Amino acid sequence: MHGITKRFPGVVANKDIAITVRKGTVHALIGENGAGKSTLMKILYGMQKPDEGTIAIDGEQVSFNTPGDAIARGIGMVHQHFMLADNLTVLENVVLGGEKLYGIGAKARKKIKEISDAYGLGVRPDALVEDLGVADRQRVEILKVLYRGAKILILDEPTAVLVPQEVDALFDNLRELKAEGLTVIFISHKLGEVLKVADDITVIRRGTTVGTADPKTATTKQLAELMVGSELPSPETRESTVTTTPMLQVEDLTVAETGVVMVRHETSARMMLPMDRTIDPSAELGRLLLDGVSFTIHKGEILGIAGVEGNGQTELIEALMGMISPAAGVITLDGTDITKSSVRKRRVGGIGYIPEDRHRHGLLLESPLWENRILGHVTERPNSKSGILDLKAARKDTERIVREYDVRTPGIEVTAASLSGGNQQKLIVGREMSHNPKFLIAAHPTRGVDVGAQAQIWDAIREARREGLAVLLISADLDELIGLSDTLRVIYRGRLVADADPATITPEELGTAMTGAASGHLEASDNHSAGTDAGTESPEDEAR
Amino acid sequence: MSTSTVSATSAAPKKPGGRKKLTLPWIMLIVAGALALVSVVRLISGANDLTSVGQVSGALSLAVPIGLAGLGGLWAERSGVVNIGLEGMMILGTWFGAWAGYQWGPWTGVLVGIAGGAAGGLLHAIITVTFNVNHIVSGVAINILALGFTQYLSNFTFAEAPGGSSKQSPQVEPIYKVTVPGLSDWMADLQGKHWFFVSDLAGVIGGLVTEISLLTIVALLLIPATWWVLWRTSFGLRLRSCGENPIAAESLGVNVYKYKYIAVIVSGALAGLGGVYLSEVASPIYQEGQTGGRGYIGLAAMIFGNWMPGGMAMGAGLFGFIDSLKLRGGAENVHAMLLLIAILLVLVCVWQLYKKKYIQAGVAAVFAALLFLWYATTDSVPSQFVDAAPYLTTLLVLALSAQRLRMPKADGMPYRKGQGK
Amino acid sequence: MKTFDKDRLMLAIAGPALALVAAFALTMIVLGATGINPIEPLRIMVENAGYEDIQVLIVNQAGTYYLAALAVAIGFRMNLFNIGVDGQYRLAAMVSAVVGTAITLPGPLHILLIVLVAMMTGAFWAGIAGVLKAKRGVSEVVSTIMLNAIATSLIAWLILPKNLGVQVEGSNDLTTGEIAQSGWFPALSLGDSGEIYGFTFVAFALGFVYWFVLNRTRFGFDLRASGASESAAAASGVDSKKMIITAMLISGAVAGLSGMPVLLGESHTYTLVFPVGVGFTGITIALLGRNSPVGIFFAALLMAFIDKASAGLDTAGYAKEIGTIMKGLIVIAVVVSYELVRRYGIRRQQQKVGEELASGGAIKTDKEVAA
Amino acid sequence: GGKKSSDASSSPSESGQKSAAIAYDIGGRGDQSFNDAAYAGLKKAETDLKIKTSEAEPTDGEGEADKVQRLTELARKGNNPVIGVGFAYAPAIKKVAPKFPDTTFGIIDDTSVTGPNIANLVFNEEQGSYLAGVAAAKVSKTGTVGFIGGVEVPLIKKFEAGFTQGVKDTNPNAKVLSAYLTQPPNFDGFAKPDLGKAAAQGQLDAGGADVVYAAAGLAGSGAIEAASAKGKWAIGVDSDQYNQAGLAKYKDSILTSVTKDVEDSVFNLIKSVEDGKPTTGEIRYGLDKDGVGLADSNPKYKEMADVIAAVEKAKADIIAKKINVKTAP
Ligand SMILES: Nc1ncnc2c1ncn2[C@@H]1O[C@H](COP(=O)(O)OP(=O)(O)OP(=O)(O)O)[C@@H](O)[C@H]1O
Ligand SMILES: Nc1ncnc2c1ncn2[C@@H]1O[C@H](COP(=O)(O)OP(=O)(O)OP(=O)(O)O)[C@@H](O)[C@H]1O
Ligand SMILES: [Mg+2]
Ligand SMILES: [Mg+2]
Repeated sequence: MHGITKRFPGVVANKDIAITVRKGTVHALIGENGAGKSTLMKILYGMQKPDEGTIAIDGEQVSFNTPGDAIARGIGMVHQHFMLADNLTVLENVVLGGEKLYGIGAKARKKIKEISDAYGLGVRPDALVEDLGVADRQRVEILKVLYRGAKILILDEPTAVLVPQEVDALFDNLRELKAEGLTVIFISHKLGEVLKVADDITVIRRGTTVGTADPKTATTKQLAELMVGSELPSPETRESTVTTTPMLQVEDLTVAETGVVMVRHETSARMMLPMDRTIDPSAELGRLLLDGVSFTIHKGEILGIAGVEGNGQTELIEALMGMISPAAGVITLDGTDITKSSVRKRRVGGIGYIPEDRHRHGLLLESPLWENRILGHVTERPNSKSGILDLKAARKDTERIVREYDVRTPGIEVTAASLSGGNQQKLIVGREMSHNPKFLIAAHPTRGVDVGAQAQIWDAIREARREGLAVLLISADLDELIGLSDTLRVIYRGRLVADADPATITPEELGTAMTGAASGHLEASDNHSAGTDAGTESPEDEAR
Repeated sequence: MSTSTVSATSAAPKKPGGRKKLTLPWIMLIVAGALALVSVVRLISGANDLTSVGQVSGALSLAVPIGLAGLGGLWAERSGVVNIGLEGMMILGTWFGAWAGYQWGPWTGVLVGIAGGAAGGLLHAIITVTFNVNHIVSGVAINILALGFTQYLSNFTFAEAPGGSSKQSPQVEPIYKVTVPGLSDWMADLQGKHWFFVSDLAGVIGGLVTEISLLTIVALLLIPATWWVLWRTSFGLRLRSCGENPIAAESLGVNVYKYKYIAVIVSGALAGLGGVYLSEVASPIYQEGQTGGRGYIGLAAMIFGNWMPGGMAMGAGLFGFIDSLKLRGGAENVHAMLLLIAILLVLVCVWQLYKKKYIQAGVAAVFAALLFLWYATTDSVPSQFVDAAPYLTTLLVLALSAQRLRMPKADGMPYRKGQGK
Repeated sequence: MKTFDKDRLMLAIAGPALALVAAFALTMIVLGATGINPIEPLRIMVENAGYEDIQVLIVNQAGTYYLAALAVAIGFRMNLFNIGVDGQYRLAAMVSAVVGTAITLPGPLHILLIVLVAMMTGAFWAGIAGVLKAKRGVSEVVSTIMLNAIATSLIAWLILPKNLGVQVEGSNDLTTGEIAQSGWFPALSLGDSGEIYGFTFVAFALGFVYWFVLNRTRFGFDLRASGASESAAAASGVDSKKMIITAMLISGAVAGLSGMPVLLGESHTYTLVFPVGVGFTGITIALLGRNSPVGIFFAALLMAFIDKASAGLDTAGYAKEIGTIMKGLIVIAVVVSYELVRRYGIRRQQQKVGEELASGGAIKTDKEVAA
Repeated sequence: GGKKSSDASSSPSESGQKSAAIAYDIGGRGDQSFNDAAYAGLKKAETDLKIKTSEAEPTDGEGEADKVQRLTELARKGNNPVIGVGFAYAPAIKKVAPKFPDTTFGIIDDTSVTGPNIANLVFNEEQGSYLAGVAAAKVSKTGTVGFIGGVEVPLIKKFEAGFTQGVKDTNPNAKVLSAYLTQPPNFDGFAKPDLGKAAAQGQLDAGGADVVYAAAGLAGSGAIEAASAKGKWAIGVDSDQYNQAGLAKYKDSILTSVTKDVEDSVFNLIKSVEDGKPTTGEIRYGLDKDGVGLADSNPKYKEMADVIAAVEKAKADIIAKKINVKTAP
């Protein structure tokens, strides 16, 4: 690709980019958020047309108008965000657009099985994508590309949602593909990974190529400097502020799958009947999304929950927020039982919430920033007084947040959608912190946020913790998790199966536990399952 | 808290929870059960018209226009475009069908009527797909426009034609009707015996083989055809993917605009065919206001049927059946329906009891008792309530049945090429 | 910031204005294509609207439309499509007329009673759809379509002389009897040109209430949040089921009011020829006015203008359907232009955000070094 | 008051020529029924009396105020008489008539509004329908006949009442099935022929009727079609439907039609005003004045001597007030 330039209204996403990828290699592309990596790849994939520049494949000049053209030239792309239709089966998602290859029936199913077996993807063709976990979805995405017999694979941040073991498995696959002569372009923010798998590295900054690196000699530090011109900030936090006053106590929290209710939960039997009428009641057994989860978070404590996505984190958050009602269990906040309280009551009662999916749960995308500042705190000052909104005060406070949290925006009247992800996140953090929460749920607080903003968000959390905030931290970024938490727990299939000391644990060990391979208390460099007391636990246990 | 063991059964990996595919034998069994229930009611109440040949064919001809509109809605919404303009497209169908029909014969009328509806669909596609305007606004506008446009045109066309007026077209030649010889009579005979179940089945079959218009057959075939095209061909897969996740479809080289356009135009064409059916088969003339909200009912039937052709057909069929019952000797037939609903409520009550939901069971029981009482103490239903029967039944069925509606995920969402993240 | 808003205002006005011109031009093309003088009908319409008696009709009709559109808009504001306004207001008008005839109270109290009954009836009828949606997941689109038809039957039954209705000797109409004078809403008389129903002013005042409740109260914020993003609203503490029911109840109550201008100001009774279809026009107007009280006001006036000004076209020898065609074209032209303006606005806004980011870039780097 | 819509255009009276006007009911001109009959009367006046005419149509969903404005405008422009077609105009005429004492206002199908310058043109539909009942009972072999009403309003119930009485008086054992297609204010029942067809089929095959009488406007054509397909009898309404071009295909099955002479009533009123002796008050068109009646264009009907005899006898009895026909079932 040569001299690629792409302008968006107000942004030059790519500016005269040049990149050469050798055949049969894994080529890594790195750069901070918004550097233009995805845009460049979308151009290569025909999803966007470059304003200037040329692309040559095998020395032959090409011009793609649609992804179809690119696919025809043997290019396949796994996108940063999943490109799957939830309500279609895996088979349908895979064959879509490539129906000419093997049809849409038995032949296609056979082919999918074949590829799946060859790379150990373990994909079930007739499952609905909706029912798949993230890792499975990732595999479907890869399968989509392989199915089309792509010769050039683009993987845009494929590892963001995977645990280390899954990453390793993916890398094995990549090496295998490489051995077969395929070319892979790989985008990641995780520099360690990049060094592990790449043959060549290109660094992009603000839309231009700023350099290349040799993975054999480069260090992550050098790469980071190339990327952002600064050191990698670290989430390390060592001075403990943990007190002995419990802020949040969760006992035996159990959540059943939506649409099903528990019949005899007191007997811990998992016999459940569907709420809706179906033909055969006994044929349908629901399952537990959270199973007897108990923990305590004290004032000034950050409890980190590690786990592969889809193991009950979402349900835990939603149950704590009151968005779903648990089948069993008691939640106590600062001495008050809030198990039956509404979401609003809980928020007023002092729960802050940084949601895992900011677009779905944190923002009104089409509303101005100041309305987003009111969201979730409409009953509280300065947003309203006795049922009437105080727009002036809300606006003024929004300006304060924008200032204090360094939200990059031309003003508070623009819609939330027009902010970049990082800035949206800063706004949410600022909002939640403005109401002096007693307890904060922070789900992936820095996901997809670039290094600068990351540090700010960490600082904000640490600051509040010092003042006695209790935090439940859920993150896929294990460094963040280990660095910030005072206590660590591992969630697996709806249960808290292990705990660990963040002072000694390594990401690799934690990753192992997340796959369910280990349980109990995790000792550093000794991850055999040490069966702990399953009965009542002491506060000591909680405070590690 | 940590547990030392992770029981293997603790949670199965993500499995399709709650949803169950209805297999063919199940569907057959449900249909047979429903028919048996109707049969029982017929025997008790003596309302023999409940499943007569005439009732079934009447139901069919009332259901077909609704079903065609619903099918039109299904095509559009499966591609992600909400089509509330079905009513307008139907109006275009009635008008153009009759206009061409009376001059050049019914089949030309069918084609021109379809084209008229398709033109409405095209307009909808331009507004919603190309200009990305809110789909409901566009649909409402098309309904207004189609009404005004056809009324306006009638002044220049039908008003001057012999036998026509500014509100009405001249007569259109009828479309050929077929009766399966032998079978039709045999079924009518069997039906006339008023036996349990057998006669009811004979009535249903008889209704399908007696005096059935070729256009009705076409309409009936369009339902499985739609299912086949949308669920069994790559064209259909692509079309549906546009309604589920157009950006994903785009990323695999699907030209989303093209499929949306095709779907919405087909949608208009189907609604247009529904219109032609009204102005050529249901009655041989165009008449202002003839569609009378059937486009909306079609939409409702589609939602009722969970955006699936079979379910939609059931919705339209239910509506046509009750509508026909009410028109053919309303007071008596609808009175018998009271009994049917009461029995259904008793079944609901038993089911809720089984599920230990005592409140729901109680409510169902009370309503069932009230209906029995009403049934027993009267021998007809006021004509006003008879009129409401199809609507009430639909509402009741929806309220009682499980709502596992699932509309296409990107239905009604704006889409622009190259905007995906 | 100030200029930003001014630009937005300019855009907001330019869009519909251009669209109206386009719609009129399109209408002229249709007329020309059918061999009709394309200017004359439009001229007659504009001329008609110049007369005071027609203006009175327009304003009164606009009041009715305004209420119906507000009712629809409340639903739209939280993504509920209340197609049932038509049934709700007819049932409300009928029931409140019956109560208003049966009970006579002194002046304002009588009116208040009638209005309250109308609101409650409308709310009840819409509430059925709300409860069905919240509790049973029944799509409100389907249930309100069904409820419209059921309302028709229910009214037809209730108005029978053996039930609540009255058939005046010699008349072929059925009525609910006449409400006593104390229940008539005072009107603004313009002498010979007719009178503007007093309730019309109430209607427009309600627009202000609508604006205030939606934009200045917690409840309104919750409602709008639910409409903008159900998931975000739920996470922010809105009980979505309760909100659905509440919104439907309020929408129905306002819908119930749409019959009041005519009932309290003109007919003083509900009859078989009570205006129908107002609810459907309300949908068009709400969409055209983009659910904003001011937008709806102008949209209601526009629709009322086309209705009343085109009514006389047939007397002048032109088809009055021209008005209907014009309505359809206006809706299309206006919404298309909204969209084009919106896209332009977004592009501009992004440009601004982009500039901001570009200028802030330098500082950003410094900070990162510091961190 | 400022400028009124009617002030502007030159009024016909100024130009010295006489003029009459009608304001239509919903449906307007072209409905091949009621409104068209009124129009025919107006046209007849235009040619026979050499006067100018005006017409105005209502808009869908309009209210009383619009009707008041319409009548006012027609009156102010100097039209005389101004005729409101349909009972819906009653409240409006009540308001407008006193303001124009020199103009005669006609209203069809209503006697509830009265005044010195109001002419109430009403019809004894029940009498015509009674005769239809007699004929139906006479030709029916099964002893079951059907009645189909378009919309269940009092006016159509008059048709039902007369028909039922006629049937029962002729054959006390006969059964009358009756059905209405829609309920007001849903007037689709006059516009959806397929509903008329379905209802007629129900009465013919399930109910065992062999004669159907449809008072359902255009939807009646569906009933006639159904009867024709089954080889049974249909009875038309309003005008002589045997001679209607649109129904030529089924004419053999149209036994007779109950006519309602709106055309003449309109013409007569215009003529009376023209002659300087405007009629006012209730002008009732019954069997006596041939304002309603039974058509006999179908040759097969004419051959049925006994039927005709029975009908003639009933007619004479009604005129002689020996039979009193009810107006509500
Ligand atoms: N469709 C679009 N319209 C407007 N601007 C866009 C669009 N897509 C991307 N951009 C802009 O282009 C720039 C580059 O975006 P891109 O997605 O390529 O970044 P990236 O390097 O992939 O970042 P990340 O690491 O967060 O994925 C961003 O600043 C973004 O503002
Ligand atoms: N579809 C789109 N239409 C318009 N603008 C877009 C679109 N996609 C992205 N943008 C613009 O791109 C910018 C940020 O895009 P994006 O969300 O990819 O940024 P990011 O920093 O990569 O965020 P994240 O970290 O969440 O990936 C925003 O300014 C937004 O205006
Ligand atoms: Mg990004
Ligand atoms: Mg990216």
